[in-house]
Amino acid sequence: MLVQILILAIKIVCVLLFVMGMVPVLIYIERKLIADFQQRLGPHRVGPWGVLQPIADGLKLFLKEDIMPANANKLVYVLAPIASMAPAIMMFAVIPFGEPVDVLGHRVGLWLADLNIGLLYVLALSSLGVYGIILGGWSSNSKYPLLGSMRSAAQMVSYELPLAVTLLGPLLLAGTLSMVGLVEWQMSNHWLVLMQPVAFVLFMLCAVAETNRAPFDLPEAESELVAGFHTEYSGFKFAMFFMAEYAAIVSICAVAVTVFLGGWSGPVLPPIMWFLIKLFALIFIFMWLRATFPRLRYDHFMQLAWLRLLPLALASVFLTALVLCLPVPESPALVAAANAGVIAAVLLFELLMRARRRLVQEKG
Amino acid sequence: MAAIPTSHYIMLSAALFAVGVLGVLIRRNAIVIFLAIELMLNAVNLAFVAMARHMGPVATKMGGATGLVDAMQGQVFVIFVLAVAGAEVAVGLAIIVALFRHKRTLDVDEVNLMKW
Amino acid sequence: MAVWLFDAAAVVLVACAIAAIVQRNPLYTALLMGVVFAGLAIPFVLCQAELLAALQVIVYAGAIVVLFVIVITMLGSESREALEEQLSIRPAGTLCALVVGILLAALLAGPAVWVWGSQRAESWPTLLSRNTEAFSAALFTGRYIVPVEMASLILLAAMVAVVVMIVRPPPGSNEKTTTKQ
Amino acid sequence: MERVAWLIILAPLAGVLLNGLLGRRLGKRLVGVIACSAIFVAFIAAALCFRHLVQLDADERALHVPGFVWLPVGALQVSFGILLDPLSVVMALVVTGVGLLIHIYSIGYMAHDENYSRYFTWLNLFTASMLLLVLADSFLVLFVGWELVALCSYLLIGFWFERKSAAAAGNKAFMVNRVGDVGFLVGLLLIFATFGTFDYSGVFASAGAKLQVGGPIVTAITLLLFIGATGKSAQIPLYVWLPDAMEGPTPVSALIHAATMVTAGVYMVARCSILYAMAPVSMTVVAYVGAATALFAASIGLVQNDIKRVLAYSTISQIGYMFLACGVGAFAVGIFHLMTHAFFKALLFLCAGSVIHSLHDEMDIRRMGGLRSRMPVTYGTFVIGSLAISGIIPLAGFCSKDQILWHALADGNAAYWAVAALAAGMTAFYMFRLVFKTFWGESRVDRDLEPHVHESPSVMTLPLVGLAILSVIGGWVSFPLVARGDFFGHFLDPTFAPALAIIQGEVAAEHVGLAKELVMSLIALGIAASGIVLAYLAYVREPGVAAGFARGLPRLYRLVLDKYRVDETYARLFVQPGHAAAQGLWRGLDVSIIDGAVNGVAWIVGRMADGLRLLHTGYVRSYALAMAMGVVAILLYMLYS
Repeated sequence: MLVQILILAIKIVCVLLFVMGMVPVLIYIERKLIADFQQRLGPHRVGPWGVLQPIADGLKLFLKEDIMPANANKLVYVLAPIASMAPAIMMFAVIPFGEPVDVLGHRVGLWLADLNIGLLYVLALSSLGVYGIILGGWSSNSKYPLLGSMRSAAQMVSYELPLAVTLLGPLLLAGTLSMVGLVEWQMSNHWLVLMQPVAFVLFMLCAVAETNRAPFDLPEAESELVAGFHTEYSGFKFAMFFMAEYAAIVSICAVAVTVFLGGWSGPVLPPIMWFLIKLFALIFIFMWLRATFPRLRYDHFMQLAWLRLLPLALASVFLTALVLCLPVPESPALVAAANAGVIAAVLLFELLMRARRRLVQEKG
Repeated sequence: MAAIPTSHYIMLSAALFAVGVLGVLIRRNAIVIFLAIELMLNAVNLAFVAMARHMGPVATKMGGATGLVDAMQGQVFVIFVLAVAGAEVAVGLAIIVALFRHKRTLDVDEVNLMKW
Repeated sequence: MAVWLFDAAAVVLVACAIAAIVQRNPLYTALLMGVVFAGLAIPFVLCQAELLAALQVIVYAGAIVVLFVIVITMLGSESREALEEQLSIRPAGTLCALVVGILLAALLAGPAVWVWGSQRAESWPTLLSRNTEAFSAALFTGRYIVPVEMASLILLAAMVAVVVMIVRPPPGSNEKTTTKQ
Repeated sequence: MERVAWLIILAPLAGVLLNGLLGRRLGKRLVGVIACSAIFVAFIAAALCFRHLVQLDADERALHVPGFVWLPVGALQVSFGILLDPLSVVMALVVTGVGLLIHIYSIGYMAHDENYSRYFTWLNLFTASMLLLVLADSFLVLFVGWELVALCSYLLIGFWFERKSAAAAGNKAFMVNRVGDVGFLVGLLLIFATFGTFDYSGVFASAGAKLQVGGPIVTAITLLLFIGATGKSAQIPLYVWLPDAMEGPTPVSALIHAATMVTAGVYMVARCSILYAMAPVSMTVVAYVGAATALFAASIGLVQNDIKRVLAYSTISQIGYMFLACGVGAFAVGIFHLMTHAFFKALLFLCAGSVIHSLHDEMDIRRMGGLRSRMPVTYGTFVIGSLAISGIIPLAGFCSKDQILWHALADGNAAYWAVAALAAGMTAFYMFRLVFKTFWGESRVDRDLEPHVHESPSVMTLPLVGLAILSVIGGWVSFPLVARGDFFGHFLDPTFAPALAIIQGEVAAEHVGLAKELVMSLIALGIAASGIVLAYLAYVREPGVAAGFARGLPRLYRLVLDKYRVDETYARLFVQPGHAAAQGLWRGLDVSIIDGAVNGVAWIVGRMADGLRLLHTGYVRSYALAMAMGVVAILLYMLYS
């Protein structure tokens, strides 16, 4: 009993350290990457190759004066960053980092908890993420933050749906909600990304939107509303928002790895290594997107959610279910084919729409 | 884990429900009233789940799929409550917004068009 | 142990609820209610309704209260004083309401004390131990199909209604409509 | 086999759906094709069923195609199925076959009508409902078909409802049928009360056990059913609607008279042959009514001047023949005559239609004549039809009518024979009166119409030819006087064997030799021929004679010309009193008491509302409080009681 609690405590500490430690690493990587994309040098003064840059930034933020807007709503203003930080971190409770190992006679799974509704837990938390932003924007009682928070509220609630729907396909196939169960299923079968390509792509898109990352970073679109919901924030609170964003990225990518990329499964290397490799690969994609795409216009952005992603996700789920209903033993090829069908159909539809629009224009 | 007496659930549910009623009765702000109603719904949900737990095992004793369904009845109803609550909130809030735009107030006492 | 946990949670929840309905600022009310709704997941988990617990958080805390918060902030941005209600309690009405509320609580909780007071409901048999499967089995095999469809229809109708009600003549307020769904 | 049988009914219905729902968009050509092909499919299906039945042995020539349980009401389980036995299949063949030709003909006849799709929709529905009536396996389903037929006849007779007379005629047909249906319905209920089921199988099987021959119940049942039959098949006293039905488009008249509607009564009687056989009284009634109608209608037909009305009265009298046949126990012969009559009556009507078509809706034979050369095909086929209906050997009419006469005599009642023969003579006379006045002599057509007179298009003439051929050879399936020539009768035997058994049981039909039969048929032929000759003399050789006759006996002539003033009598006896009564009820009962009560209630509610309204403070929370108090009250009640 005591040992159990001890192990649990250790685990918690490790996970927290991991999340906290990821943030500066990510900041550094991102800045370097963006620099490379833009053929700059990026940070290179502080420490060797500028490795210590994020530390310096952090110190700067912590030491800065913590400004509180005059007629802000104090309580909420303080609450907001915490509210946005908490879910991102809590999400790691169900992420399995590796397969169970033996520690002094106890079999220990490398995860905090294996809820049999792990996936729903993830969704629940990601749906709570929106609070921090709304409250932050509202409490600072200023124009741009409010607009930014409204936007992001709409955005997150909108992208919540396709995000959840895309998770249904894997769910149908694996038949379990538990994260560990998902990974084990994928180890005994195939990685779900093979059978649910569409779902995976959609999931990543929604993830980008959920984390307010470029090109979907409308809540903090500098060009339009200064810095969005955290315009008024500074110092430590701002740092928390900042960390929350990165923590969210890590957690959502971890979920993607677990659900679609077979979690820790992989040859040769130790499981945890595989997990990290996949995790960083996905994070790299995030940064790549940011470096590549311009920001969307707001209405296009909403249309993308409601008129493109959601129907697509639904179609993919529907086809998956259809294939499962077929009397044949479901084969990855078949399911994948079904999904490919979705893509084909959508592309066809798009082309048709284009053609029609052109026709209309020609008509005048 | 040691099962909790159903009475606890029922009492909690009752208390929350009463609070919700109070909220509806003493507040004038439409939004708050609406939230109080949601609270009542939740109290009912809690009672549903508790009773499902209370009755469920007995039902499953009868065994079979029907037994299973009976056992889950309580929880299934919660789903419906959730669904309807979702719809209700969407419409209700829309009404409130429309009302606010129309009258610039959320005070339900000023919305008395039904007065004889 | 579980009982203690439950009772603690119960006390907190009721406290939050009461706090919520005596708030002047509707935003606080909404947030406190959000806490209550999310907190209700604890009792749900304690009686092995994990699925419902998750849904409770997703739907209520994650969607409904968010809607409330959005609306409040939105209206607040339009005119903050209209939002705040000065609690001019009309003594008679309030007294009446209090009496009714307390009576209600007593009447509802009373039976619990003497009917189910001592007896402990045994936990689920193995069949139901895997809550999600059992739940979906109950929901989608036969008896509840039609109600489910009905519910979906209701939601659809609500969606349409909201869009119709909210979209303003100049269709600039796109996000409100989309959000409400 | 089962599926095919269902096709018989479903194909026309499909046509109804197609034309009814999107007829307007399809365009005339397509609509016509759809309607005709629907009937064609039904016809093919019926033919297949027929072939199937023929191959079976006599004793198992009754397939029951179970459908679905239609009305499960407690103990009562009304199933909806098809009964395939010789009778129903023959009827189905006649309906679909003749119906098909009429459909094709309609394409040409209605070509210029703007409500083309509506017309064909109802035509299909008409056929479908008749098929339902014929193929039904229980009285209730039969009744459904029965009512549907009445409805369609109403719709089609009043097809040109913008013409007041047409609308009136439609109403008349509908209401007169209602009168008959009352009897029919009561009969059905009586059957149900007696047998506890509506299924033929149940009823007929247990008929012998549950009823005794000649008993009051069976007599009542059969008579009540027969009332319905008189309504549907236009017999005395309910024949009055049929002549007016001429307001409808001519092909519709052809359909009503030949295939679909008026034959329903005969079919129903034949279907219930067992019950009738058990009720000698009813048989006698049927025979009497049949004979009387035959003579009566024929006599009216003698003097009418509207070509279609003459045909209408001839139909009435021919149906009379059929009932006479059934009345004397020769059900097979009755059905046989039904079939042959379907052929030549459809032919005659379509010919008349073609004449009317080319004369631009001219129906009065006094303004026709000399069309022989103008429309040869129509003329030729019309003559064939007339010969057939007059019963000239060897045409179809002869085969059936001669057998009817013979059985009438064989039944031992010479009066039947005399009446029938006389009617036959009259038939021959007025038919050829039509021929001569329409096609012979010099033209009396209006000058301005004169140049437009033309032969009809082939889409109309081809059906005429087809029907003409049928009217010639159609009867040979059961040629009288020829030993073992009665294929038709043998085919129908299994259906009527039980009934015949009962009849033979009571009256020992004295057997008469072939010689006597031969003599009798010769006499009948003579009468028919003399009718024709008379017509020739009166309208070709000495055109004055007829007119002089009319002038000689003005009163009688007027009386007959006015159809014995039956309509007027009915009007005075039933219609006016009914109208008066309705007026009284409306003024007295409806306005003062019923409306008064309703308005009073409304008024009281209004006053009360005025009072209660004050409870609405408009404060939502007060309502909520009231609700909460209610909840408390309920809880208190639930806990402390």
